[in-house]
This record gives sequence, structure tokens and C-alpha cells, in this order.
Amino acid sequence: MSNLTLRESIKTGLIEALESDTKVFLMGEDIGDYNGAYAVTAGLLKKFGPKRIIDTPISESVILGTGIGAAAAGLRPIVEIMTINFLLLAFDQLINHAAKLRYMSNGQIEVPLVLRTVTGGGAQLGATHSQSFEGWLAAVPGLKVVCPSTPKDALGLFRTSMKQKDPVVFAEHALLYGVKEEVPDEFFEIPFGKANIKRSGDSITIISYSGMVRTCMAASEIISKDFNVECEVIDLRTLRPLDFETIIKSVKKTGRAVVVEETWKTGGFGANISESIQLEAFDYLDGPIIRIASEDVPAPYNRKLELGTIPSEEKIVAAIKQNFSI
Amino acid sequence: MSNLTLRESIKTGLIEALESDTKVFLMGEDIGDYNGAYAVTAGLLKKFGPKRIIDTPISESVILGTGIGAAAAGLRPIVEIMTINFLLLAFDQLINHAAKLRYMSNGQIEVPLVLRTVTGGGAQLGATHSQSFEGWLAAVPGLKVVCPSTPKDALGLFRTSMKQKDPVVFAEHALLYGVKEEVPDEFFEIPFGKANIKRSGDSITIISYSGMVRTCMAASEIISKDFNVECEVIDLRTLRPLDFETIIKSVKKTGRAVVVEETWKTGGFGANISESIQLEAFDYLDGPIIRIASEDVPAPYNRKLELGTIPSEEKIVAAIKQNFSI
Amino acid sequence: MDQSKTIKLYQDMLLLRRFEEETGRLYMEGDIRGFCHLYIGEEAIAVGSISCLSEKDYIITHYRDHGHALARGINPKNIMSELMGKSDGTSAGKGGSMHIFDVSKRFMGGHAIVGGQLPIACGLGFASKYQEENSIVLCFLGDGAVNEGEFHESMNLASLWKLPILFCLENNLYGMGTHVNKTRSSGKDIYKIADSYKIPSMQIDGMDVLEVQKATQQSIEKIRSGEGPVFLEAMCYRFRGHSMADPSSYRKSQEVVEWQKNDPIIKLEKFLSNQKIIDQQKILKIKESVDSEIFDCIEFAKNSPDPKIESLLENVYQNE
Amino acid sequence: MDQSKTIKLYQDMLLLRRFEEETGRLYMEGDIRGFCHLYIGEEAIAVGSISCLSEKDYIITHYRDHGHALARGINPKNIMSELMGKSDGTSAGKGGSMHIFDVSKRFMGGHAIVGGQLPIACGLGFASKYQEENSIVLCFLGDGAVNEGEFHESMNLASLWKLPILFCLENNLYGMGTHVNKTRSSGKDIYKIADSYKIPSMQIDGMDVLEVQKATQQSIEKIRSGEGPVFLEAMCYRFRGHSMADPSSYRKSQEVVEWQKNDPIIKLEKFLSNQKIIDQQKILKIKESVDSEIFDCIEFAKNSPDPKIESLLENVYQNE
Ligand SMILES: Cc1ncc(C[n+]2csc(CCOP(=O)(O)OP(=O)(O)O)c2C)c(N)n1
Ligand SMILES: Cc1ncc(C[n+]2csc(CCOP(=O)(O)OP(=O)(O)O)c2C)c(N)n1
Ligand SMILES: [Mg+2]
Ligand SMILES: [Mg+2]
Repeated sequence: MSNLTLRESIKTGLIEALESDTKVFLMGEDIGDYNGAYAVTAGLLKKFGPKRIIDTPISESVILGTGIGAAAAGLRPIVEIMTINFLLLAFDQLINHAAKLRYMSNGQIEVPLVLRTVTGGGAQLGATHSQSFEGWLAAVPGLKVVCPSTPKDALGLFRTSMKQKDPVVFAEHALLYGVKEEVPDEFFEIPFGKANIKRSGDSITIISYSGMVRTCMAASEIISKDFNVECEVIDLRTLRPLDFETIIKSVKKTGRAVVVEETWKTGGFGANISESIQLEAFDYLDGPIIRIASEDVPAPYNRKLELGTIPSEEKIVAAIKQNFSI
Repeated sequence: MSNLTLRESIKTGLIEALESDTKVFLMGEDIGDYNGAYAVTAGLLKKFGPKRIIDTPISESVILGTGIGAAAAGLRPIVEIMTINFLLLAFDQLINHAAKLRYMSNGQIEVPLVLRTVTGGGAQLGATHSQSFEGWLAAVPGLKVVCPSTPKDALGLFRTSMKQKDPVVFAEHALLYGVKEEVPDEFFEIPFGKANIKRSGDSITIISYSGMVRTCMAASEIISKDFNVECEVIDLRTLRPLDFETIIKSVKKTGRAVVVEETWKTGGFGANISESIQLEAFDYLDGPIIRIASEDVPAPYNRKLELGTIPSEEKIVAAIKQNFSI
Repeated sequence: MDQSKTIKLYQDMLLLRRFEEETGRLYMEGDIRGFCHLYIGEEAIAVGSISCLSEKDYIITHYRDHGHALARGINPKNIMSELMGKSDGTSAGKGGSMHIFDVSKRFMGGHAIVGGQLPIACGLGFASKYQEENSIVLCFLGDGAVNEGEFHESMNLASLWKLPILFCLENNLYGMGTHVNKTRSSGKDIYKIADSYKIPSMQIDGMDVLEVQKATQQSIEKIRSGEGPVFLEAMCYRFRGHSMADPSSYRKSQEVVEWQKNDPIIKLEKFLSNQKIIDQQKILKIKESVDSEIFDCIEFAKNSPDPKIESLLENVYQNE
Repeated sequence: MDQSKTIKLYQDMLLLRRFEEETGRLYMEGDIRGFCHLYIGEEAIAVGSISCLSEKDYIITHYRDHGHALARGINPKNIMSELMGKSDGTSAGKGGSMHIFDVSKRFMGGHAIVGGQLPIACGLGFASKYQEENSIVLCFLGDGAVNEGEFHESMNLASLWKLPILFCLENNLYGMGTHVNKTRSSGKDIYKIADSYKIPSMQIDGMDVLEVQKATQQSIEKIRSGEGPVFLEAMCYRFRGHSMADPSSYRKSQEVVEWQKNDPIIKLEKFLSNQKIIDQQKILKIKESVDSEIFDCIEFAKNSPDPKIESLLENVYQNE
């Protein structure tokens, strides 16, 4: 066991991938000389040299496109787009190309690409730098979407990402990089489409992923202490494939479901989960499924305003109290 | 009354806007010399001249950005992005800029821009040319999203779009351009956020928008004829603002809801509607809300395969039959 | 110059021409649908340039891709089947006219988003260089694509990293209905833009297959020597509309007629007979054989079954 | 040259410098948060160029925007309040350091997506031309932004449509930690790229406020005469890290020291005293007055209330 931050565990995964296969290379803005905008790739240029760790111009489309082409030609690129906000500039390459090449070529082309990027808000970076688009990407056939919430999960899921023959969006939450956890030294993997029951409970199912999992856990502790009610907290880990089985099993047990995500409430991917739950477990539900997400506003800079937009443990507790009469 | 195609009614709106305010201009790829990829702007260059009807290079980002800047400086641009598939190339300008400038400047900047684009599939154009992203855009605070389903609605909603002081995405379904309808010659408008009850009924509420409205109407006729069950069909007209009131009123009456949309099923905007319905009308529901959308695959070219992916009246009838035991 | 190779160029151009004439006809008859962009008039470019490639070289192109696919030697039967959406199509009917692929021939598509193929071309070139394969990438693009941001990013990267890419610009003067003078700040001679990326470039007559072939050969030599990309601008003209849906009202028929005088196939035919490389009889024979190949291929495609409906769910992801 | 105007340039540069030195300190103390990019070392560019504008001219820039905002004469109290997220901020705390706006001064932001301001600049220029306002747009960008597709699209359009835009490239040799030689295929002298768009361009010493001013004046004359955009490349250097979070490990401190010898403020100070335009005493007085203005403005910002929590829901859409 080693006590690693999420930053370190991902780096561990990167080093492992680079060491095990010379077809693997890293490419992105400021991942080399600068050591990475979030310092995940610190030292890798020195360790692996400029053939494998490649600083690029600020050109998101061609960065991603180069990854796609290289993957199609048999390499194993790990492409970093500094944050998911900038990924909008490469949506054409990701959605019109990476996601479709296998299908349009009827299986002739594979794009085994891992796209690492940073998602989420909460760091007072303002409206252009605080968004979460992974839900949209999880709606695109051809893409897989991974959103780890802990260092151990990140490493296990990263290993699985590197085994895919399809483009994987690996979205790391900016506020989780410093979070620590014991990570086994022995090799392990975490499969896609297997949610993690972070906390078991019989009363309420809380479904979440990425940065919000911590908030949900904290809310569950408060609910347990204050109301003697036990929430089951499910960390989805991957949005696509989605482990709907685990969700539905839990909801059939608890009869009450809460979906929590960080993006804007309107049109959030979580709505898709709520909708599926009501379809599959309609007769098991004691009341409507509730959903907690960010206010429908661009992210403000001011700390209080920003906190006012993002789901907090207090808001989760309040919503649960209000809706489930506990 | 005039019998107009959707193509003609939108053109009527464009001409009106151009005639009533010299601040209005049209800009886009092939809208002039070529007469518009879908012939909506045919003849306008000749009528209004090159100052007002502006052919651009194939540069989606700067086309949209120029519209944003011009709007911020007081003009009333109508920007055409040939199809919503290409709009991905301008997502940065649309989402990181147009949608946020008012907020980030605390109301100092306004972006009264109408972005016309073409959405939807069904014309055998293959995976890169058959997508529907208006649901994503309806999730972005700062944008308004309009999806007309008939010639009359298109004109009325276009007029309202031109009055907005916010960026409006006006998404026209490619397969509707030739559809005809009587359109009043007297001036009328259709407000945003007011859904249209296309057909009233007491048994089942069907909620849809854009190209799928026709399909839902046809399905309702079959259901009426074959099963003597009356569906209420609601055409949302605008996705943002969303007329949730009309939806919920209808569902409370019928107790059964079906949401139909053309985009991929996973993560579709319709899920958001289902989710809100179950939240607000939980106790009125006789069974789960069902949702019908396209298969989770890139659009195939072959006609049969493509039809196999898109909701059809048969599929709607079958899903209703199966779920509501009619 | 090997005479039989020159005859082959003629044969190939004819194949492209006749294939597409029939494609146009089949489109009008409803056998082919969706967007369909004919390459008629531009055959010298695909045939001339692709004739210089080795098997390990990559090709990537835009939606006007029938010509490139045929010139690469992809079986016309499979291409025609794809146009008709049949199970024997290159993508078993899933791709369509704009999305032709044959990875066994390193033909990496058929890309329908203007400019979208350029970043991917960089990746193919990158892989070749990374693996020291010495493959080059022949990347076609149109004059309209030059104005996309992806063009700029790709040119800079290709040059910066000395990627083995031959950019072949097919400047047919129009992007859909908009003349290049209305879209390029620097006018219609586009090749000069390559200077600003420090990419060597040349403008050539894209209606002359021998000139295209020669320029391509020279370019490829340079690229294989490891000096990075080269940019060729082939001046040309499409004789037909932008797509089958285009009435071509934006250009004068006089202009079309003028350009048709430069028909690349007639030009080579004249050259071949003037040089006494082939006689009229041989020409007739070639035409007949091409015709019969095309008719076989239409027959084949028409008889090819529709793909199974279940196939619509296949090949979204790797089979697991 | 009017001496008092030259003194004003000195004063303004000093204001920018001292404002940002305090900004850096306040960031370390936690009063300012998020991403915060200091302009220290580059003052001559903003001050020199903006001094040439008239009131009706537009400015649009990137996230390293405090300097441009101050040079435009936006009240430092409101800027500082914005950095602290307060209700007296230019956006009442909603924008933050990277998103400064003051439309009353035609200061159109503060844009934090690299290159994102360029298409919008085209729109501002378009509006000016369309309405025959004769306003010009001064658009700042960094060397890193040149590699974005949006740069290319914007340059082409600005030139094609002869938009009244002065592109002012602040080439400080780095985009974050990556040296321009690693990102530009044509090397560090970027202005030459303007040729390929037929935009007149010039490279100038961005550490010399008088040179910047002169070049800007000339450029603006040209633009106002209706000839279209001009491109200025101001060579410069940021003395601090990319943002407050940057340890600057990618560059040698020797390099920083060398460039600091060119400090634009010291240079002008020397010029002013050599030319006997001002003496040491006057300099001291200016420094004191700037200092006291800065301290007032910090005081003001600290005392400015937080915005009301309800305001987070306001200004998403027009009030209806
Ligand atoms: C990003 C994008 N924008 C617009 C279109 C629509 N479109 C298809 S082809 C075309 C013209 C392209 O012109 P050019 O690059 O010169 O190629 P050509 O058709 O002349 O061979 C346009 C605008 C598209 N497919 N993709
Ligand atoms: C589209 C986009 N990509 C990446 C970033 C992250 N980023 C912020 S500043 C910067 C460097 C920009 O360098 P340059 O244009 O030279 O300006 P400078 O910071 O040197 O003033 C980068 C990569 C961003 N904000 N936007
Ligand atoms: Mg062309
Ligand atoms: Mg820089």
C-alpha cells in the first residue's frame, strides 16, 4: 500500500503505460517543460524524453486529431487537453471523428485513444473555466467516459482505459488532485461499467460521480448522525458504460433515489439516470427521484456566489429532508 | 392566409427583419451566390445586396464570433451555420463566449444574435451529417433554443427570436423545409416558452418538438383509430425556455407521458423532461414515463438502417402499446 | 517514361470518369442517395498523385472521395456497393458516398467535415515518423478547407514536427458556390500560404496528369528524406455541380465550357495518340473495357444485398 | 512631442506596475483567488498602444488583462474590487481577474479562452465598418494564441473584409511554460505570418513605450484610412510567472535578469531624466502619488461589500 494523491496515482498509471509499451506516448499543452498545468506529468519529460512526452502548440483540434490519427495507425496516444472547457475547441475532432470512425468504416478503423482532461469548478476560475461537459460526451455513441473520484479508482480505471480499443475520455476533477488514499502496490484494475457502493444503507440511494462523491459522502454522514437514516452512496465511476444494474438494485431496496452532479441542472446527464430509474423501478419508488445539480448560471468568480451555485452537503441534506420527510 | 413551406416562412421572417431594421444582416456560408445550402436565403443577395447578405469563408468559429462581436457592438446579426454538425467547430464561441458575456460582464454586454442552423437526420447523410445537438445547447445558461415544427410556428418564433437581447439558437429540421401550412398574412408572433397542444386527448401525453412532432401526430392518429385512445400531443416549440407548465397540466390529466426526440436516447434532453415530470406529477402517474429516441449509434447511411435508428410512428405506437396496455 | 504506365494513367482516369458519370445517373434514378459529390474534371489529380505512392503510404481525403478511392485501387464493386448502401460496400452500407474507407489499402477515409481530415493526417504522419516506417501521408483538401482553423493548426504542427505529409490542395476555385476570391484574403493562389509555415510548396496544373505525377514524385522524394511536409496546389475545376443537389447557378456556363477544353482525359488521350503511344483502336478498346467494368460493378452493387438490420448496432464499440 | 504626455506614459506604466505588485501580494494573502496573470514587464505595450486610441475605439484582450484595463483608464478601484470579487468590481465580482469588462470605455473584456477574443474582435470591427463609425479595434493576443485555429480564421476574415482592427501581438516568448520556438513552425518572429493574409505588419520593441506609441499611431492612421487591419508584434517578456501558480522552472533566472535590464519603466525614467523632462524629485512625487492611489484602491476594494447572494441568478438573460 502507498498513500497517494490522485495526482500521484494517475502519474503512476502514466509511467506504467509508458514503460510497458513503446507505442504509448503523451501529448498536450505544457505537459513537458512546464510539468503539466496540474503537475500530473511533472518529471515525465526528463524520465522519458521528448519522443514520448510531447509539448504541443496551443491548438486543441490538431492535438486531438493527431491523437486520433496516431491511434488509427496503431499507436497508443494519451492526449491531454488542459481542461474540458478548452475541449470545446476540439469537439469536432472528438465527436465527428474519434467517436465515429469505427462505425463509419464498419470496424476497419480503431481509435484506441485516451483523452485526459480536467473537469469541474469550485476554484473561483470563473465562467469560462469551471464547466463540466463529461455528461454530454457520455451521450455520444462511440465514446467511453471515465470520471474517477479517488486515487485508487483513478489508477484502476486508468489501467482499464489503456486496454480499450475505443476513445476514452478520462475526466479528472480539478479539486481532487490533492486528495489522498491508500493504493495497493499489487497490480489491480477497475473495470468499466462497475459502479462502487461507497457506503451502504437501506433508506435512500444517492447516485453520483467525480468530485460530488465526496460531498455526497459527507451529506450521508450528517443524515446518519442527525436523523439516524442510512444512505447508500453509489459512485458511478464511468458514465459510459453506465452500471445501471447496481443503481436499480439499490433503488429497489431503498425506494428513494437522489442523483447528484456538478453540472448545470437543466439537461444534466443525471436526468437520464433519474429517468431510467423511474422506468425500471416505478413500483418500488416511495416518492419522486430527486436531483441536485448546479444552478443554471455561468460560474461566477466570487467565492460565495460560486459556492452558491454548486451542490454542497448542506444542500443535499436539505433536499433530502424536504423531499423524503426524514 | 398564404400556403407556405417552412422554407418560405423562414424566408418571410428574414425579409421582414432585413426590411425593418438596417442593423439586421445575414452572414454565413453559401447564403448568397449559392442561394443557401437549403435554399432558404435564395434571392436575398440580389434583393438586399452584399452589405446585408454576406457570404463567408468556411470558418465556423469566426463566422459565429463575428456575429457575437457585431451583436455586442449593437447590430442585429442573423448568422447561419450550415448544419448543427458543423456548429461543433464553433462551440467555443457559442458556449464559452456568446452564452456568458452578459453574465461575466454583469449585464454590460448583450449578444442579440440569432443563430440559424439545420438539425436532424433522416436524409441518408451518414454519421457526420445527421446529428441533433440542440438538446445540449438547451442545457447552456445564457442561450435560448427554438425548434419550430411547422411553417407558421417558424415565422412566429422567428419574429420573437429577433426581439431577444440574448443569443438564440434557431434550429430548423432539414426534413421540414418542404412542409406546407397556411400562414396568416396579418402580423402574429409566437412567444418563447409556450408549448403548443397540437392535439388534445385525455389518455396519454406525448411530448415532442421539431421533426418528431409529425411522427407523434401520425402515431396518435393510429392509436386513436386502432385503440380508440386519445393522445394529447405537445409541441414544445422552444427547449429553453421550456414550457413545463403545459406539460405538467397535461400529464396530471392523462396520467401517462411519452417523451419523443430524435437525438440519441442516452443523455437526450427529453430525459430532463421525464425527470421533471416524475418529480412534479409523481402521484398522478399511472405508470412510468416512457421515452423514445434514436438508437445509440452514429447514423448509418443505408436507408433501412437509418430508418431503424430513428423513432417512427410504428415504434411509438408499439412502445405505447407495450407500456400502457392499451 | 514507361509507356504502359502512361496508358495506365489514361485507363484509370477513364475509370474514374465513367464510374462517376454512372454514379450521377444512378443518383438521379434514386439508387444512390444522401449527399454525393462528383470528382468529374479533377481526375488527373487523384490518378497522377496516387500513382506515385507505395502500398505502405496513407491516403486521407474529403467527401469528394470516389476518385481517390478508385485511384488507390479499391475495388469499384465495393465502392459502388457503398454508394448504394449495400452489404458489399466498403463500409457495408454504413458510410455512404462521403465516407469511403479501405484500411487494407491504407485509405483512411472519406471525411465529410470540411478540414476535419487535416488533423488526422498529422496523426498518421506522426505514427509513421514515430515508428520509423517511412510511410508518407497523401492528404487531399479543397480550397474551401484552407479557411478552417484546423488547416492552420495542422500546417503548423506538420511543419514544426517535420511530419511526412504531402498536402495536395485541389483548388477548383469554388467552395460550394462561393468563389475563392470571395473567401481568401490573399486571393486564389493559395500555395503561398505554405511559406508562412516554412513548408515548401508549388502550384501545378491539376488538369495535366503527367505534371501532377511529376510534381508528386519530386515532393515525395523530399518528404521521404525526412525534411517534413510539402504542399502542392493543383489548379483544377469540377465540371459538375458541388453535389448532386447543386444547380450551379453561381457560375457562368461559359466558364465551365472554357475549363472543359482542358479536360484532363482528352488532354492525355491527345498526348498518347500524338506520341503514337496508342492508336484509336486501342483507345476504343480501353473505353469498352472500362465501360464493361463499370457495368459489371453496377450489376454487382445492385445485386448486393442490403445489410442486415441488426448490423446497425454493430461496430459502435469494439466487440467485447 | 508633448512632454506632459510622455510623463503621463511614465505615470501610467508605474500605475500598472504598482497595481500588479500589490495584486501579487494580495493573491499570496488570499484576498484574490482563482487564476491571476500578471502583466509586469509588459506595461509599455498596453500603455503605449492604448494612449493612441480615441474614446470610440474598442479594446479586446486576453486573460492577462489588468494592464490593458488600467491603461484604458478604467477606475483602478473597480478593477481591484473585481479581483477581490466585490460588488464594486467591474462585473460586481462575477468576472474575476481574467474577465474584466467596462463597456462604457468600450473595453470589451478580458477573455480567458486562448484566441477566443479574435473572432469577437472581427465582429466589433465589422460593426464599426458597417455603421461607418470609423472606430478601430485594438485586439491584444499572445504568442501562444497564434497557434489556435481561431487566429487563422480571424486574420483571413479581417483582411478579406478590410476590418479596422489593430492586432497587437504581445510576444513574450512563452505560452505558459512552452517557448515559442517549440510551438511555431516559423520560429519566434511571428509578424511575418501576416504577409500570408496580406496584412501589413511590423515587429517592434515592446519594452519601449515610445516605440510602441509611434508604431501604433502609424498603424491606426493606416487603419482609419480604410485599408484594413494591421498587425504589430511587440517583443516583450513577462518578469513574473505565467500565473500566480507558476514556479517558472522552465526558464533560467539568468534569462529573466537579462530582460529585466530592459525594464520599460526604468528605460522611460532614464529617458525622462536624461532629457531633463523630469528630475528625481518629480519622479519621487509621481511614485508617491501612484502608491497612494494604489493603497486607496486596495482600501476601497477591501471595504467594498460582497455581492448579494441573489445576484448569482441575475444577468444570465435580459430582464423580462
Ligand atoms: C465544417 C464544415 N462546414 C461546412 C460544410 C458544408 N460543405 C460541404 S463541402 C463545402 C465546400 C468545400 O469546398 P472545398 O474545400 O473547396 O472543396 P470542393 O467541394 O470544392 O472539392 C461545404 C461548405 C461541411 N461539410 N463542413
Ligand atoms: C483554448 C485554451 N487553451 C489553453 C488554455 C490554457 N492557457 C491559458 S494561458 C495559456 C498560454 C497562452 O500563451 P500566450 O498566448 O503566449 O499568452 P501569455 O500568457 O504569454 O500572455 C494557456 C495554454 C486556455 N486558457 N485556453
Ligand atoms: Mg473547392
Ligand atoms: Mg506568451
